Amino acid sequence: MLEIKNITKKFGALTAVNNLSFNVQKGDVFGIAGPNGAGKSTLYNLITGLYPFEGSIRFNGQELRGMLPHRIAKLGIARTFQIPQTFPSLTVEAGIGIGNYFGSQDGFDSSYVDQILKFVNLDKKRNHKTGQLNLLDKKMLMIGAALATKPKILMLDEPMAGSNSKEIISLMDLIKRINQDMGIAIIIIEHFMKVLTELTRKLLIIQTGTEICCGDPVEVTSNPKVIECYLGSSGDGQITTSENSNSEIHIGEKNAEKNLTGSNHAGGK
Amino acid sequence: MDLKRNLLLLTIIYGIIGILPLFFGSTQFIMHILIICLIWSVVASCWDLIMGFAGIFSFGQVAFFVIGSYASAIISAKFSVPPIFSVFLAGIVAGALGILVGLPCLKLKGAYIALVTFAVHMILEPILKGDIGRAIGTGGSRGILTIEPMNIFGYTFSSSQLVPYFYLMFILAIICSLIILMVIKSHWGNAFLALKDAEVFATCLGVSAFKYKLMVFALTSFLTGLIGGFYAHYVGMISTRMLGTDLFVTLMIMLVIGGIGKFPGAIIGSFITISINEMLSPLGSYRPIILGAMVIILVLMMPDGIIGLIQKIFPGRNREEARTIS
Amino acid sequence: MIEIKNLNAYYDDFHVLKDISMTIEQGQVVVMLGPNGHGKSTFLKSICGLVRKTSGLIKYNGQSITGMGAEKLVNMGITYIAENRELFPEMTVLENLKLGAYSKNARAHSRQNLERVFSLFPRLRERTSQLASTMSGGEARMLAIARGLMSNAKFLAIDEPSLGLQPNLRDEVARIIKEINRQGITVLVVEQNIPQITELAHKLYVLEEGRITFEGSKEQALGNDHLKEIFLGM
Amino acid sequence: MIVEIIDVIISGMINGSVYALMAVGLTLIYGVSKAFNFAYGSFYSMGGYLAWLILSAAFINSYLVVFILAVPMLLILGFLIEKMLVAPLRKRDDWEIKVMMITLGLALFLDNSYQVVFGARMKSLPSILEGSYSVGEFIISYQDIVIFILSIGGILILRWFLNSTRTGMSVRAVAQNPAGAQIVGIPKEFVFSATFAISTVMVGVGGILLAQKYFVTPTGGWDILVKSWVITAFGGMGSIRGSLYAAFILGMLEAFVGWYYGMNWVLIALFAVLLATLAIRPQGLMGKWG
Repeated sequence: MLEIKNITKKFGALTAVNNLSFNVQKGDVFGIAGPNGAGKSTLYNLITGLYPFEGSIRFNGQELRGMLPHRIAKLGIARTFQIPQTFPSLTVEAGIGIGNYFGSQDGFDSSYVDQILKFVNLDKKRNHKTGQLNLLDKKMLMIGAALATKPKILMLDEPMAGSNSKEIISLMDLIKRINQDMGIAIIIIEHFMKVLTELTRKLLIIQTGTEICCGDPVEVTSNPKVIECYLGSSGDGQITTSENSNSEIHIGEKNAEKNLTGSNHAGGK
Repeated sequence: MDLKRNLLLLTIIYGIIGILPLFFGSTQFIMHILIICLIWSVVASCWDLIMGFAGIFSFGQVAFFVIGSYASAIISAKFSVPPIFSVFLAGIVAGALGILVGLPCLKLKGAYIALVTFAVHMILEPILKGDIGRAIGTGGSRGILTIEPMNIFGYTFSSSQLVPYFYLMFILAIICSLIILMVIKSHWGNAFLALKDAEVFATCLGVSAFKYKLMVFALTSFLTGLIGGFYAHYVGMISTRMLGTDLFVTLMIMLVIGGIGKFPGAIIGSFITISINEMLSPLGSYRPIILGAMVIILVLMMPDGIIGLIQKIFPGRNREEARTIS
Repeated sequence: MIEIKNLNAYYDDFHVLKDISMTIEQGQVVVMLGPNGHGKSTFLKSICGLVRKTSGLIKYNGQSITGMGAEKLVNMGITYIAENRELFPEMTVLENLKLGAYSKNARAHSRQNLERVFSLFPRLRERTSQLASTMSGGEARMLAIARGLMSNAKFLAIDEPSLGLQPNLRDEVARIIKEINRQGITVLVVEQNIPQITELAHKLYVLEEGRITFEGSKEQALGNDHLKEIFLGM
Repeated sequence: MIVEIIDVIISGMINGSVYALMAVGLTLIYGVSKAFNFAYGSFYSMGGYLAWLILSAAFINSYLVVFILAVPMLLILGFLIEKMLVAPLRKRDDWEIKVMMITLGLALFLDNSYQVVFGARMKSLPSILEGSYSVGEFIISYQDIVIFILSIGGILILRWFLNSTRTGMSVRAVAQNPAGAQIVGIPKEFVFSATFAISTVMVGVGGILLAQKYFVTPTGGWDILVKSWVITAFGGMGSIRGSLYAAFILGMLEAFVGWYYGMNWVLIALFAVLLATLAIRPQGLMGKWG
């Protein structure tokens, strides 16, 4: 369904994504992992049309390169963000309505919005402003808005970050239901290896934008190269959740991409 | 605020305005001020829509007003189009120019948009006064001194009987307010807020920033131009003096008083501002000084305007919800 | 040296830190572990005067510093080193270091601190006129630590110093922290379980969901099943 | 013809140098604090009026005294205005638009105060240095030379200040990375106020310099605000080097358009060039997004 071929993205001297290729089939759950700054979120930004890139991304045979983000969304690719993005000025219902009205090919359907509200367990908070939600609800809202676009692929960016073990279990359950009940293919960036090994059928490990290895999750996690990239040579053979990352709260920093380049602000030279 | 509360507020506002002629109908001076209030309330509301809701720092609102007034005056005179149609055509001219100005702005951000739109304002005067302007009939620096008064189905509105003029403008203002309210409360309105809150996420949900920003440019300049046209026929003469900073800042005070992004605050703001302005007029050259000082004090002391104040005094449902959650 | 009692911190409406209490003795290396997004950075920033909404008590050498801004705290010797470096991209290495010594207290010692920094990071000496934006991730991290040292700090709060670094550079970071500590600077490091740095700790804390869930020595930590569960793959 | 063209070039250079001084001031505040100052032009007029006031005092007729008195006055005034009007707004989410509004109010207040205090009639200032230098047909006044030298000197002083002084470096630090600046202990609020004050001085000095050539009027600042703004946007808002280039390019453009087509076309030409540039490079000549 989604064919990614030799895509490369450079920010100045830094190569954030280096010649990556992979395919995601219908109904797949595809995992992506790698240390912080490996280019995982950048990869998402390329697929969703936020940055130009070299190479080719095809979705059901259609080339996405050069297409604007809202068009890609309408084709059926939805995503979430590492740092929960919500619309503080809107209610929960309106936020999900945005996804349905603007993203769905079938047009707006308020009963579908209701269905999604129930699905992400927010129907009791439908009239709340999103600024008042807790972290988990914000994530749920983000997933809900993405689902409201009736996607064929849902791309999740570290959905577990900042969650406790109970929340992780319920999020995993939700992801399974999205995949199995709704028939939506899933790409997931995650650091918790257990989440990846349990959910995914295929796992891609990248470091500094380059593929380290790709394949069956259990095999991948026992690959010595992967262990090295996570733990260093002194590793004891077990993958830990070592690295990471950005959903920690920053003062005045929102853009995860900025961390990649290190040079954050417009300068007055 | 939800739609019902907004509609209620609009009904109250227009209800009060609508009965004012019963008391002041015979006082020409007051009727004139009321008509002017209505005119500016629409322009200020349009500005609020584009700046407060859509988050586009457009500073070309007065320019579109002036464009509309010149367009209608010229069209009605040159092609002998009845004013009621020329006003509409003026709206279309202004709307088309709005799209033209909006196009480069879509790629720009914040202060750059402010500059490009303000540029329209700044170059309008030399264009209208210069050779190009004279060629299309702006009358150069003299302005246009004789503009046909409004007439509908043979009935001519006259400047000696202002009550019919008032109600014409009254209906026009209600229509414009409803259009603006419809936009704000529609999915479009939500999309504007969404784009302001989290642009990237909104575009990834399928919202095309391009399309909706352009639409808001077109709509606000259309309505502003239309009202500008009405103004031209109402006062009967126009000149580039409208482009001075005085009017521009007065319009801004309406927003400051009403509250930015707090429609229908702009309507209340315009009535208050025009009244204050009239009350200050005996002070002569001290008047603009006081207006300037007022802006400063109001921005500092009452940053959310009248509506913000009302919301503070009468917290609505949203507030209660906030409390129950925390 | 630092005493924290019932520290709470908020970000917008979000309650990030909940009733944290901790004591850090002079000359220690204290390591705080915790999963991503559970408030570790906020904790460091709260101590260093970079978070506005806090409540509770923070004492530094017996003096209350609650609510003081970073300008004052840096001058008193409390310095934060950011996880994402926060360098000045269009300035040279030397200018970045000079700005590290911005506070009054640091200016007086800037010359010897510069020497100290160069002896710790010989590579920076060779690159004094390079722009910070052109440095690699590892070099930029070193520069960030070096800039922090320029403030003549007595207490350094280092936020995930080995984030995004290659394994050999992590060893280097650990070596430098050890050396800094040997020179008499108290260090509080936040990490997500990097063995090299955990190794240095005099005392370990674990922060989960804004609360401290473990406090003790390395040895105690190794024997704790809960910790194993969180950090060694759930 | 040739003499005329050289004259136009010189006048472009002279105006360009003063524009550079003023545009750099505007870009500096924007680069550091992202605040846009609508009252910038009113500070230009203030420079002119201050000079007129000082020079019309019976016992003073030296521009040296004007600068000695006016510069600190403008500095203090700029600092206070930032502290009292802009700083309190910065805590709000919508501070950008609120700052535009409050400075617009300030502009209205100041312009009309000038009108009340000094009258609507324009004031003329004596030339800073009489006489001229001539080679054949070609004449350049000493006044122009002094204006050019002083403007360039002002820019060089700013350059020295930003690169070599502690406060100057902290200004650059805040512009490049506010969070980083806070971490090293730079008092951001002070830097914002100081930058505002410096920019007030720069535009005020520009006002003193140009007042000799173009008179002082209560609303004369608007033209300057718009030109400085166009220059900074053209050069890239926040980029000092961009503003310098842009000032000379646009100063020259203005001189030629004014000479060939008449002054009425100057603004139109400036905006046309600006729009064309922004269409290709939305961030201006050298600007970055941010």
